[in-house]
Amino acid sequence: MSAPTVEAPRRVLSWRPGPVALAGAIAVALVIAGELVSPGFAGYGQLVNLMRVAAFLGVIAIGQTIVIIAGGGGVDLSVGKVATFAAIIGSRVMAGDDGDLVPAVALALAVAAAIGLVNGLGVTLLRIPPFVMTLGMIGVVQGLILAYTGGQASGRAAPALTSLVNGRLIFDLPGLLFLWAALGLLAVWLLRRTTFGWNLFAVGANRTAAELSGVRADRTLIVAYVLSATFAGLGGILLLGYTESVFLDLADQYMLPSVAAVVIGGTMLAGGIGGYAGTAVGAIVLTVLQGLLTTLDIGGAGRTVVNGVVLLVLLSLYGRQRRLRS
Amino acid sequence: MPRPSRRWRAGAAAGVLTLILAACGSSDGGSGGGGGRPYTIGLSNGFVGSEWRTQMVEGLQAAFAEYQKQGAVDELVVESADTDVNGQIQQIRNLINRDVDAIIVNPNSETALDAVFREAEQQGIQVFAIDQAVTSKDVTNVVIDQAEWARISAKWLAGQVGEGGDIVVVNGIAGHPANEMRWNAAKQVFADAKVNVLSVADGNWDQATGQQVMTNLLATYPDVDGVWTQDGMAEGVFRAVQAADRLKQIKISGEARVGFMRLWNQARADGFESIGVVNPPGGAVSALHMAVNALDGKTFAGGKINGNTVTIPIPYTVDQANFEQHWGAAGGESDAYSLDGSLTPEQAAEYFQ
Amino acid sequence: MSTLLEMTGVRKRYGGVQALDGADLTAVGGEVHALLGPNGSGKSTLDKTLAGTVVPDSGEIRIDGEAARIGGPRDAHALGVAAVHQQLSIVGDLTVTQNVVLGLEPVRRWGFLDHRAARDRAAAALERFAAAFSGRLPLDRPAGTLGPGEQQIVEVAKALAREPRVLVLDEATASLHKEQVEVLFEVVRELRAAGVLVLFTSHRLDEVFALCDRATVLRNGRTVGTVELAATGEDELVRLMVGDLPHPADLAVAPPPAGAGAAVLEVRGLTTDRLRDVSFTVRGGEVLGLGGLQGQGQSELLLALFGAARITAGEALLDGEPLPLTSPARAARAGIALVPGDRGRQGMFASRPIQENLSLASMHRRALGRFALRASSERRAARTMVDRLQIKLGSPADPVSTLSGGNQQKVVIGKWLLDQPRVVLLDDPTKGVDVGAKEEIYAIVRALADDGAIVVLNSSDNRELAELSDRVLVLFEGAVAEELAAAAVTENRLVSSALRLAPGESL
Amino acid sequence: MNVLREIRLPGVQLSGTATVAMLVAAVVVNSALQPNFWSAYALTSNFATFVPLVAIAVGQTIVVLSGGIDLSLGAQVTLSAVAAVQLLDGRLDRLPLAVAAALGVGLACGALNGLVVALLRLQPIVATFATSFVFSGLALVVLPTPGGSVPIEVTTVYRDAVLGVPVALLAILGLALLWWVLRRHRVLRHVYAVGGDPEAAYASLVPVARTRVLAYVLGGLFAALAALAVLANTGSGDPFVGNELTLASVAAVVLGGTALAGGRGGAGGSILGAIVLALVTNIVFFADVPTTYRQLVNGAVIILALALAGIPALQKRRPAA
Repeated sequence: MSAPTVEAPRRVLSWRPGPVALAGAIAVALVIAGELVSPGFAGYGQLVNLMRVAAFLGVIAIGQTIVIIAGGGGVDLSVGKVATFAAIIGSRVMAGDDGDLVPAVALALAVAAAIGLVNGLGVTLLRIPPFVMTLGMIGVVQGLILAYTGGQASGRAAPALTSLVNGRLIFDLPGLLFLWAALGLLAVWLLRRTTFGWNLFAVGANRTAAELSGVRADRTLIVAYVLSATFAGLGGILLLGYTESVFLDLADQYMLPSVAAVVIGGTMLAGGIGGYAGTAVGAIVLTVLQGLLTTLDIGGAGRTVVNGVVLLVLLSLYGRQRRLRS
Repeated sequence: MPRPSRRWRAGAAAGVLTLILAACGSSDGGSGGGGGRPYTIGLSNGFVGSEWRTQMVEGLQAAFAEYQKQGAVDELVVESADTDVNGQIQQIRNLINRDVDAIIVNPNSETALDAVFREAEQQGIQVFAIDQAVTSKDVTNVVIDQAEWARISAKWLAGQVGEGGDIVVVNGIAGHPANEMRWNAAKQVFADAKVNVLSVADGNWDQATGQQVMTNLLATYPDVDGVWTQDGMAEGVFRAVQAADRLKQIKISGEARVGFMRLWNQARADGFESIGVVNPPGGAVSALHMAVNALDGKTFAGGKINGNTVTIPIPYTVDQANFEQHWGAAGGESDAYSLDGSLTPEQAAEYFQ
Repeated sequence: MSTLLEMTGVRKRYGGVQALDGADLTAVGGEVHALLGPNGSGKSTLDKTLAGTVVPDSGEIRIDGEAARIGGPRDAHALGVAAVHQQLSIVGDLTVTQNVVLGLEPVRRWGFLDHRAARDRAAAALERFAAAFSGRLPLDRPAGTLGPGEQQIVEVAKALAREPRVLVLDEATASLHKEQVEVLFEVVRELRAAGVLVLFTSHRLDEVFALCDRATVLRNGRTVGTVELAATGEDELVRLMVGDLPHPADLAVAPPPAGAGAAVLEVRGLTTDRLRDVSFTVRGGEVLGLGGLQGQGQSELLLALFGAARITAGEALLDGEPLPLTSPARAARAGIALVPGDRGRQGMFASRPIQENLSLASMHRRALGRFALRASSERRAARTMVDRLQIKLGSPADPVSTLSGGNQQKVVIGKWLLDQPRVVLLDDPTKGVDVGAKEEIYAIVRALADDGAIVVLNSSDNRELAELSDRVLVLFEGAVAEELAAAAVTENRLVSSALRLAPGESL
Repeated sequence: MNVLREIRLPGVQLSGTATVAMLVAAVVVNSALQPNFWSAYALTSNFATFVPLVAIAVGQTIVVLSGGIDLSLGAQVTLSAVAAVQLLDGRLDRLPLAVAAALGVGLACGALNGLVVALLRLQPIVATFATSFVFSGLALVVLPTPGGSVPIEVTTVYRDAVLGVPVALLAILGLALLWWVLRRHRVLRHVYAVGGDPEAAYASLVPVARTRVLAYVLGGLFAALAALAVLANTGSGDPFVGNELTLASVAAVVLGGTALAGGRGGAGGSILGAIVLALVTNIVFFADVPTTYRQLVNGAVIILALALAGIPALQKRRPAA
């Protein structure tokens, strides 16, 4: 009788950087490149500023990470519009008054969550592909925005919100960064230390096996879309604190960058692999890249091309699919 | 589902459509305008993601109501949605199909609507382009002089920073015609005044982007003397400069919107100065006056029209001297409100013979 | 006759599993050569290396004495190899004709398809199997709408349309009716007469003896011998396949359970689209085996009990209480556990850590408010299972895909043990598991029953059924054909039920 | 049938009947609301507007059928259009040159996408999002500001009718014909196979990577055709002209009954889907829906159409306890 082929799993001897470390290294490299091209780019103040700009993308991409981890072609294209809508609602309800801050944020997040619920129901019960469901939702939310505002956003951020976001706390860091850190920790905790998070990874890694392990996959997916919209809404509120006043397409441009941040951070679009730490670094990478491109005086056209090429390079580092042949 | 039957259905649908079309093809085309009073006016607006546009539409509706009372017009058909050039072509075609007499259009492209404008012209419909001039000869442009608009604030800024001063620029969208027109004019002003333009970045006419871009620029060029920006982004630029605590050192060309003026008002105590050149949403109203006159059969007076472009004056400029007065009048409006101005019907009539 | 195909020292490793560990095979043209071995012995992997869908780590393949490099299906095709794998290469949305000519479509100028030639070719390929189809040849139907047997025939016809010199048939009869099998055999005999080498893999020994000339036997990825079937007895062949394991008769079979006081699972008239009126009763402490040829509804029965199949009639009662058969989640909450048959697709989360795989089914029990997990208690729970099941691993944080097949299966089982289920449904739990791990899994199953759980076990391995079961239900076409009581459960009895008797004959 | 099918995730797919029914409904409602819907001008102008979206939807269909998605198609339209218009410079005799340039640009863009997705194996959604930056940036390089002109003959012919049939409708029929021809080519057969089951296709000797590349190249080809339609429709160049067509093309593909998972569907449905999308915009206009609610109605209609497709999936679910 031959010896059993059981053996201890091979330990990986050669250390290969994980996606988070790699993305972090890229961010550092970009900062160094920026400093070389235009001195001052790597200054403390500027780094803080870049982080602050990255925070909005970072918060909106929390939800995107959750939805993408859930797999099944999961993606939420409506995050930008939902963020805009939340900011518009928040701004109108708080109307520059600290007293109305809490109800305003609560209402804005509730509306965002409701939009996420509709996305989730469409994706699970009606089996509409997430890409199209959330794409259609963009139009609906834009319509809701116009119907709600009549085309004229009103109100203003409450001073408390503005000082929370912009106010300098320790080390001259704006409050926004502490909020982002807190939300990021919340996201990491949610993904790694809750039954929801583990169910989410299970559904994303193998939906059939998840169902056969007693996971309620549909429910998990619906919650994922609700969370996605809620974090998007939160991102919109923070952006409101930053800009103080809103306008009708405030956060729209975060739609595809949020997906890119997730992918650059090493989360697979196929689902089941990834995490928020990578996304956060991905958001920083994208923001530093934008900052670098802004300071490079190469004109709008050149900037756009360089942006695309660098994105491709970043994606090819970790965003690759498996081979057909084994 | 077996494939042949699906193909059959698709083929059948296409076939039926073709048949119907062939049958109806011989009937006469849309009648278009040409009738007398009351007139039907169409508005085509291809972008709604901005309050400026909303103000434009609402202002037009209010002015239209006045004409309605006089019995000069009967219906205002509004096509206003976020769309691209192709969508705006469809908007205008829909308006043509509604038999309007004149179309007021805020065009999404300087050139790409030429063909559909010709269609309108062939149907006897008069077209007036506002906000952004178009190249088509079938259209009457009723616009402010964007170059002049840019020059006013550029000259102010050049005066503030002085010869040899260093500035950065936050522009709108590269390649956008209004952006190019404004920037080319401003660039000339700065060159003539020997002001150094250190860097030009795009803020997409978006307040948040403008704020982020300015933040990045400040990191690289912390010692600039001034920043020139276009409308829609001044608030963001201001906040970026404020966050860097350099309001006292850096001069900002502003805008005539309540949001920016509120910031300006707050900073005035610290000696902050700025300028806001009005880019009036009321251009649509001016165009409406022109349209009614034109539909009445009048023609433009000599010297009032250059080619096919009627330049309406920039209503006014908010500066340090008259700030109190304008702030007092507009301060109660929402942040997104743009200071406005339009020709009166009487002023508009003077453009005609 | 000269050697047509020679494979020597073929090795292939998937992650932690050494699927092939120096396999050899020599065969000549004009023979039907059986490739035999227990589950997980590497037969399919060897077939795939020949077809180019798996590239071996090392080893040599010679065809007509010439070294052949098979880097992909196109290379295999150029060498005259065509294969029918267990996993069909049928694209369900294409028609039968389109599938038969897929990849080698007849074209006219500039690559435009020649529909008539394609149809003719497909018709010619299927014509030989005409008797296997009910009614006309379904040339224009989407292949996905055919029954499994007909799809299988289309797959074989597709391989034949490639006019191979070497034809690989891997479990090509698994989903065929008796008549269809006869048709296929007739075609294979014609091919043999025409000098084609047919490599035939099947679990049905009667088919092997009826069709094949020689057989090469694999065990644990290694060739243990090649025999002339005409000169080999069945017992001898079985011994070659399973090795010198202790004979089941030598093993003490667990005594029938006490019964009184233990939990009772009662299934009454359970019917789905694959099950017909299945009824039985099992008690705690008892292992109920499901036997018969594979694919007769055993897996469906387990899935149905777990709420993963649509029940059209019937019910199941646990201690007199009706079980919710509507969703796996509800079934799990009611104390039922399923170790599914297809570990990779249904049982585990290959990319996720071992820790999560183990925790998943039971973590809500340990979580605060069923929500917040404590790392320490999850780690402790996983540790318990790792120790109890002797799972050999590096770190619980490694992806489960780094484990060997047997340890992966232990993780899948351990996931449920942590949930302390009252009913454990096991679907072929030792498929693709090496011998040592197999014994360990047997011990786990026995321990479960000893602790009073109800165990329902489906296995494609009759020795396993004989060794573990107190009773065996032999299923045929979704219905219970025979119930073998404890005393009658021997491998021989099972083999005669499942292997020797042709489908359709009464037992 | 595998029992587990029921708990696997099927891709929603509208049936051909549903698409045709939507088209009929849209036409009926539109002609009821728009008195002169059937007039020659309305028909020609409507069809003239449809062509660009129809063309890009056909291209998107091919990419989706192969199991991918191309978010850069709109940018490809823009780049092809500006390249062609720069060469045209208002001169009719340069038309063949410009058409060749547009097609060349489209094919090159498609080839780049194919390379990135099939050979580098990047995930199509983000990879084509990245290449869209490259293409739209290049468009700005080619044509920094709107300009260039298309010979008046081209725009006139485009909005003319031959024997009462609008030229634009003929263009749509031409696109349908082109699709019909492609369907009869080996490459499209392989596209279906690769999108339906890449592993089975690979085992069946289909050159999977090459087929994927070709699918993107064909997508680029149709983007170039869309660019030509845009030029004929607009009469000039604009460096932003095609960008918003991308997402609409995906919606048209799904409305047309092609599964986003790949392998199932066809461009015939997408053509109808594109027309339905455009007609919905018209309906909302002629129904006098207040401006502020139009986009809401528009988005809701699309989601409702997809939801209707999903209702069979809802019914097929296991009955509740």
